Amino acid sequence: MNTIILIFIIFLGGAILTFLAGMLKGILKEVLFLASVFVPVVLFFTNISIGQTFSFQAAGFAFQWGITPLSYVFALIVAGLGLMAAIYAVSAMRNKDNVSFFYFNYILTIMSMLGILFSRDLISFFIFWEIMTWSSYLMVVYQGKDVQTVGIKYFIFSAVGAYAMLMAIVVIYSLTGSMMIDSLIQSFPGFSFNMQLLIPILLLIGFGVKSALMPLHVWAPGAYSHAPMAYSSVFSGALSKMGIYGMVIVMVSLISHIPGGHWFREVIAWLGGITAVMGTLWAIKQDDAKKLLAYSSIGQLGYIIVGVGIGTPLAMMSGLFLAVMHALFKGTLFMVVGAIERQTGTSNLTEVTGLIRKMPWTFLAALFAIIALAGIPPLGGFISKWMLYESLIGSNHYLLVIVIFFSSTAAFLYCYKFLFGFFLGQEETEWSHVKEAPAMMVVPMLILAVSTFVLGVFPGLILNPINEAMQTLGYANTQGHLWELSIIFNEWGNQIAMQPIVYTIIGIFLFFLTFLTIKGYKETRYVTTKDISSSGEVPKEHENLTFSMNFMQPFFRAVEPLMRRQIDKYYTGFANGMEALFDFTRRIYTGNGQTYAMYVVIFVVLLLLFKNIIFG
Amino acid sequence: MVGSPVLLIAIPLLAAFVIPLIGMIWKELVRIIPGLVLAYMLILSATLLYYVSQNGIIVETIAGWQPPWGINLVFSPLTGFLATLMSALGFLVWLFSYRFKRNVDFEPAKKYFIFLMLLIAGAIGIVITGDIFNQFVFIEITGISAYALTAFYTGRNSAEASFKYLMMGALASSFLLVAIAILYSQLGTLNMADIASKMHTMNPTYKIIALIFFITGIGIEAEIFPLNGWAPDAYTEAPGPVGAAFAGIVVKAGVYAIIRMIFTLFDIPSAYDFLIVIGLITLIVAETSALRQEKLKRMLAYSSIGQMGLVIVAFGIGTHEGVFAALFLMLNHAVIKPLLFFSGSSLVFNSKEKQIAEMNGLGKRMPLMAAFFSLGAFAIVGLPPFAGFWSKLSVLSAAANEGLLLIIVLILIVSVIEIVYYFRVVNRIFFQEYSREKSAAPHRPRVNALVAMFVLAIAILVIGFYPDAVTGILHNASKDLLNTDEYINNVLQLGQSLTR
Amino acid sequence: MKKFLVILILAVLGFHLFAAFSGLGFGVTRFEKGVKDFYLEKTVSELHVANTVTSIVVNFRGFDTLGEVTVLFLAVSAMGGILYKRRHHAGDRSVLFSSSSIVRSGSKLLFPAIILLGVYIFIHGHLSPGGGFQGGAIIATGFLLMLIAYENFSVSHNTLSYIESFAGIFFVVIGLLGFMNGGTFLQNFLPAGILNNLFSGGVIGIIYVMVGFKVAAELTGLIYTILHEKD
Amino acid sequence: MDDKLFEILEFGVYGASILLILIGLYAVLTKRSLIKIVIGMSIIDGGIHLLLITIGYLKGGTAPIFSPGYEEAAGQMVDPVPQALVLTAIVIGFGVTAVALSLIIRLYRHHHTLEIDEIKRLKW
Repeated sequence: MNTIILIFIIFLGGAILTFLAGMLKGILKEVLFLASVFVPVVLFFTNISIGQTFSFQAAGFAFQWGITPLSYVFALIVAGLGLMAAIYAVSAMRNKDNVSFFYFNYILTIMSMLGILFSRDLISFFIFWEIMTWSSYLMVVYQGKDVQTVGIKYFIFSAVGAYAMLMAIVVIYSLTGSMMIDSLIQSFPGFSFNMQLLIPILLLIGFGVKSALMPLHVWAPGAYSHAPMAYSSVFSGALSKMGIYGMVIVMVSLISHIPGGHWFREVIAWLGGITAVMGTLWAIKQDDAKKLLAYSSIGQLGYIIVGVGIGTPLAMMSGLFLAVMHALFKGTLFMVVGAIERQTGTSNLTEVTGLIRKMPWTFLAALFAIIALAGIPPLGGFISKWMLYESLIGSNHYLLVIVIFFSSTAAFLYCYKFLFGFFLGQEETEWSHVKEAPAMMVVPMLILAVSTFVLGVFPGLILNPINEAMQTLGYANTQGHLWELSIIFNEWGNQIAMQPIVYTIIGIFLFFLTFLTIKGYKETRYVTTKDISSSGEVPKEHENLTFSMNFMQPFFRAVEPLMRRQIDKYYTGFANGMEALFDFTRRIYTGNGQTYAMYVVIFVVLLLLFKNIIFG
Repeated sequence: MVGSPVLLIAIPLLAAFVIPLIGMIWKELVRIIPGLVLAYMLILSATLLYYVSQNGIIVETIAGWQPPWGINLVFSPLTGFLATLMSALGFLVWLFSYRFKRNVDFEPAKKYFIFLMLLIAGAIGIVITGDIFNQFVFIEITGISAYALTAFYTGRNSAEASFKYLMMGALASSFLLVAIAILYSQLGTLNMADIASKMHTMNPTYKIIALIFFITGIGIEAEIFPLNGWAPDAYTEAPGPVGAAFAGIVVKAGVYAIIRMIFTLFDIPSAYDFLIVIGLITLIVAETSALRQEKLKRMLAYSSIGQMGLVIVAFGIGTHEGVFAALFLMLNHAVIKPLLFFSGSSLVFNSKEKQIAEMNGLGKRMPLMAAFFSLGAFAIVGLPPFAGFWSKLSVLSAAANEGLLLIIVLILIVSVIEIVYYFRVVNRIFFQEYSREKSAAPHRPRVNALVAMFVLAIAILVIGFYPDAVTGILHNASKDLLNTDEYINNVLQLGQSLTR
Repeated sequence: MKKFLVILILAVLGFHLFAAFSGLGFGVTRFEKGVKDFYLEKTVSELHVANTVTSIVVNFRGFDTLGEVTVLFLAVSAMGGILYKRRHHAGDRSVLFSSSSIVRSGSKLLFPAIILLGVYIFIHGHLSPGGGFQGGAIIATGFLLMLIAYENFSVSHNTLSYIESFAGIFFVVIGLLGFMNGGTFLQNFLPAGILNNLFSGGVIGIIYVMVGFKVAAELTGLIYTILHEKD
Repeated sequence: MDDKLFEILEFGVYGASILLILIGLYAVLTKRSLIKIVIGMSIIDGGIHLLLITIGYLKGGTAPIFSPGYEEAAGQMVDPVPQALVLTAIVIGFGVTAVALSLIIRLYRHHHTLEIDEIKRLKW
């Protein structure tokens, strides 16, 4: 049997079997769950080669599945993160209700994401897209909190995006007579200008929703923070990348063929820039770690979109690299929050403090991820951000550089807040019972954290597949001179010169870490958080006086004008207005039979009066 | 040959007359016989459909007079498809409602099954007859059984709903008679094929006036916008399975009648545009009205009206793809909406008011019913990989092929509204807390009801995963509808002669 | 205000209807060769039925009549179903008429005559104006008269439903017999006889008699149901 | 029959039947009593039946019944088809009226009123 179809059959059958096994006691469902994620992923890595395709016909449409170099990069994210988060989930979701339902949706999500990447035709792309949407929706509402607001909001936005995409698909079908992505790319330059504009806009609405592009992002904070954390890591790490994947195809293969379409790229890049700034600012303001990470995800996706939007070779490369890195570190961070929430029962930064000694391994994973997120060398985040700045400067987007730089600096604030709030600071007696998370949760986190480090030191591991992907997209081959694209490599030295620098940085870092730790141990003086009598005020019992409260007050006073307008309010207002309007329209049905009879007579009379216009 | 199309009508009528007698012998037979009859109709129509797809249209004459003179039944791929669909659905409705309410007395129960059987027989009659006055008679049979079924429960406002339905139905039959009078006065014939072949000789003014009265008369049955005031009330107050039968069977017959008029009988091209406009208005008004409903069945009723609007839009596109999409929508709607009605009425079975708010947390108490309901909800809003997706896709691509982008936008916006109200209910069922005071008490549906729902659910999945299972039949049917000349020739020259 | 609006709308409707129908002409032939000419010819030459309306109702368009009978059956059943109440004492009238002795004796006298007239009309349905529906309705008026005149006059509900069902079954079975003998439903499989004889027209006469019985039983049952309706 | 009279008759018959339809519709649309509405529906039916019969009329035509010795008289007979249709339509109209009346009885049982404005519990 064809391996491609086998993978999907295993996924689907595994999902159903796991769901059914949920009715039994015992660990059968866990075993089935891991198997039905693990087996297809292994099959994917061993038996699938780029270019292998599988075609069939259904409902009068031609279907084709196969993997391209570009989708291979994203498939790496999905398969890797999916596998890690699956292992994590087994432990994290233990003793929860309806675990088999969680597993079912988890497998379907992984399947649909791989399906999106495998699709070479728009119909199966859309089908998998929608499966991904509803399975992730079921995860968002899984915990039953704010279902009617957050869940519905997520689904409405997804539906609007998906329907925009569906409209583009049917329009494409009517224009080309084919559903193949390749034939779309080939015949796109021949379309009329209106269509050339309409199709990318519609597609970008669809992809923009999933990748939380600025005016379409309002679903994201709620959805990311309401899903179980084991899922959120996939949600933010991999699922949002599906939007990026689609966006890459649209930006490179379609928009570059629009005559005079470069401003289109500018718009997208600027939207990405605004997304990055606003996401970061809102992230700083959050006290709940889940929300913080959710907004941070929006911001990071903004960077990626800037890279993809600018579209120069270096920018594209930085965007794709950041996409991979973001999957790794954001996946880790969501897992960390999940572990802390599981052990302490809350994810509020102002409540939990001083876990460094209780959960050292978790701290280590968080540390790596935060460093990567903040873009500090030697971890992967640094390289990608550097490349982004360089590409922006290289393509004369100075204003955008300032925006990105601002947001990137501001990101330090929430990184600090996250790390400090949870792990550092005073140890409260309230949290003295907290233990390290189970090994099955810690190991995936650490693996991901270490891989951010590995990719930071050896970026070639991931830059090579990205390079191949970019070649198929039509960028020039770097011919092995990959390293020369960025001055970080070619000015400061080549690969050989780079690594000593990295090692030096690591060495300095480790030195200071040891130094500070040892010094810190010596001079520690234990006081309670309430011990602030020196400032002259005696706090009351119920006042939360953790340092994380009103953490960045002065900063917010500075940026307040930026944050005053929330687009969410406009959406809510619009939705309420529409509901009121619709509530009014249903009053047509007055309940009086005579009125209905009157409608009939009026209908006839109108038709008779205007018969020549209507039927003439 | 296992039989002929006329048995689809004759057998249920015979059974309807026999049942009161047999009920005096053994009461249980009153419930069983309609099921047997419906099963027989299903087998008969399915075999005939197969026969027709192999050998061409069957034209059955009645009383030995050839088509322009006698009444004839036409069993073509289109009518056969609809008849098969209706009898299959009828059988499932019977299966579900077999002992639906155990506390109902014998006398009403007996009548319930007679009415149900005649409702389905009447709807099939509307579809397979080839004579406009005969169609009128069948519309009345369907109508009166529908009024009676709507008023089945004595404890509620069902009489009010039924009376409104009846008022509209009476107006509908009056308008139909006017239209028939005009047509007959001009052409001197009542046979559809004969009318179609002579239509070009008719004065255009009269043609249009006749069409207007036809559209109004049948539009009431087909739930076109300003004429559908009865529909939400009737769906709400009728028993759950009857709501399913209305949505799945009666409306389909009404839509078929309109479509037959416009596609075959009248040669007025602008009527297609009219269909699109009126269908869109129906779709939008119904779906927006459904958004804020408090009662489950009323919401389903509006949703069903909206779906019919979409079907009419798809027919109005008028191309082969459009007709195909419309038939596909009809099929999917006939499979999905009954599932929603069945599982929904099981969910709120023990509630008095049947409010949506009473469904909170029922997912944990009645997991299977809740799963069926959400499967139906997922399918009807057109999420892949369920049945509704393919029909929505084909509607949109049919519209896109004709360049009707505005229609696509409107349909998609309405789909979003549809998603909102269906998902609100699904959310309530699964993700909100069950409260003993406010939620409906759980109810264990009987095995026969479960079987009926299982069949529908499997149909949804099969169509969703393997749409080619049905597309062949649908393509044949849409070819059949569009080929007017062949219809006329077949009927007037007796088509495929019956070998018996 | 509302009435004005209604009158206005109806005036427009009436204008259009009138314009349409007066344009049609009155008492003229409008079409070249309609089905009616065929009916008028065949009813004499093949069916040997004098009353063309009957031959159309029962034979040419017999299927309509089957539907019509079903509608009537449905209406009566629906009435029973809609007005059904659990505690239903047979024999309790909701309306009590106090009728004078003139009415009583008169109706006693008239009742057989009315029944006879009804029977005559439906038996001769294929020869003269009238038929099953008309005859049945006349018989039902006879029963109505008796129900009005006598408070304790009652009809057995079971008998009525037997008649109703058997007549209906007979109709369909005749149709099916035609289906088996002649090849089409409701086909005339009996010899046509001689025009203007009582025994002519094959199954037409038989079916109309059945319709007569059925209509009589149904209308009587209907009156009976309403009379016994109580709050 | 002279032509003048015939013309008057033409307008009279069509006018009368259409007037009946309009009167019936007026009752259905404005009268508040359910019984009157049902009466209105019957009046509409009556008007339409009259209309149908009128359409079948042939100037100077006879009833479509063949008497002995007049077997060839088909040419002077009025159209029998509308008459057959009206026969069916009357019965159907009767059935609908019967159901409507029984529904009114049920409604009266529940609401103790016949005003249609007061019987609108199902709305929106």
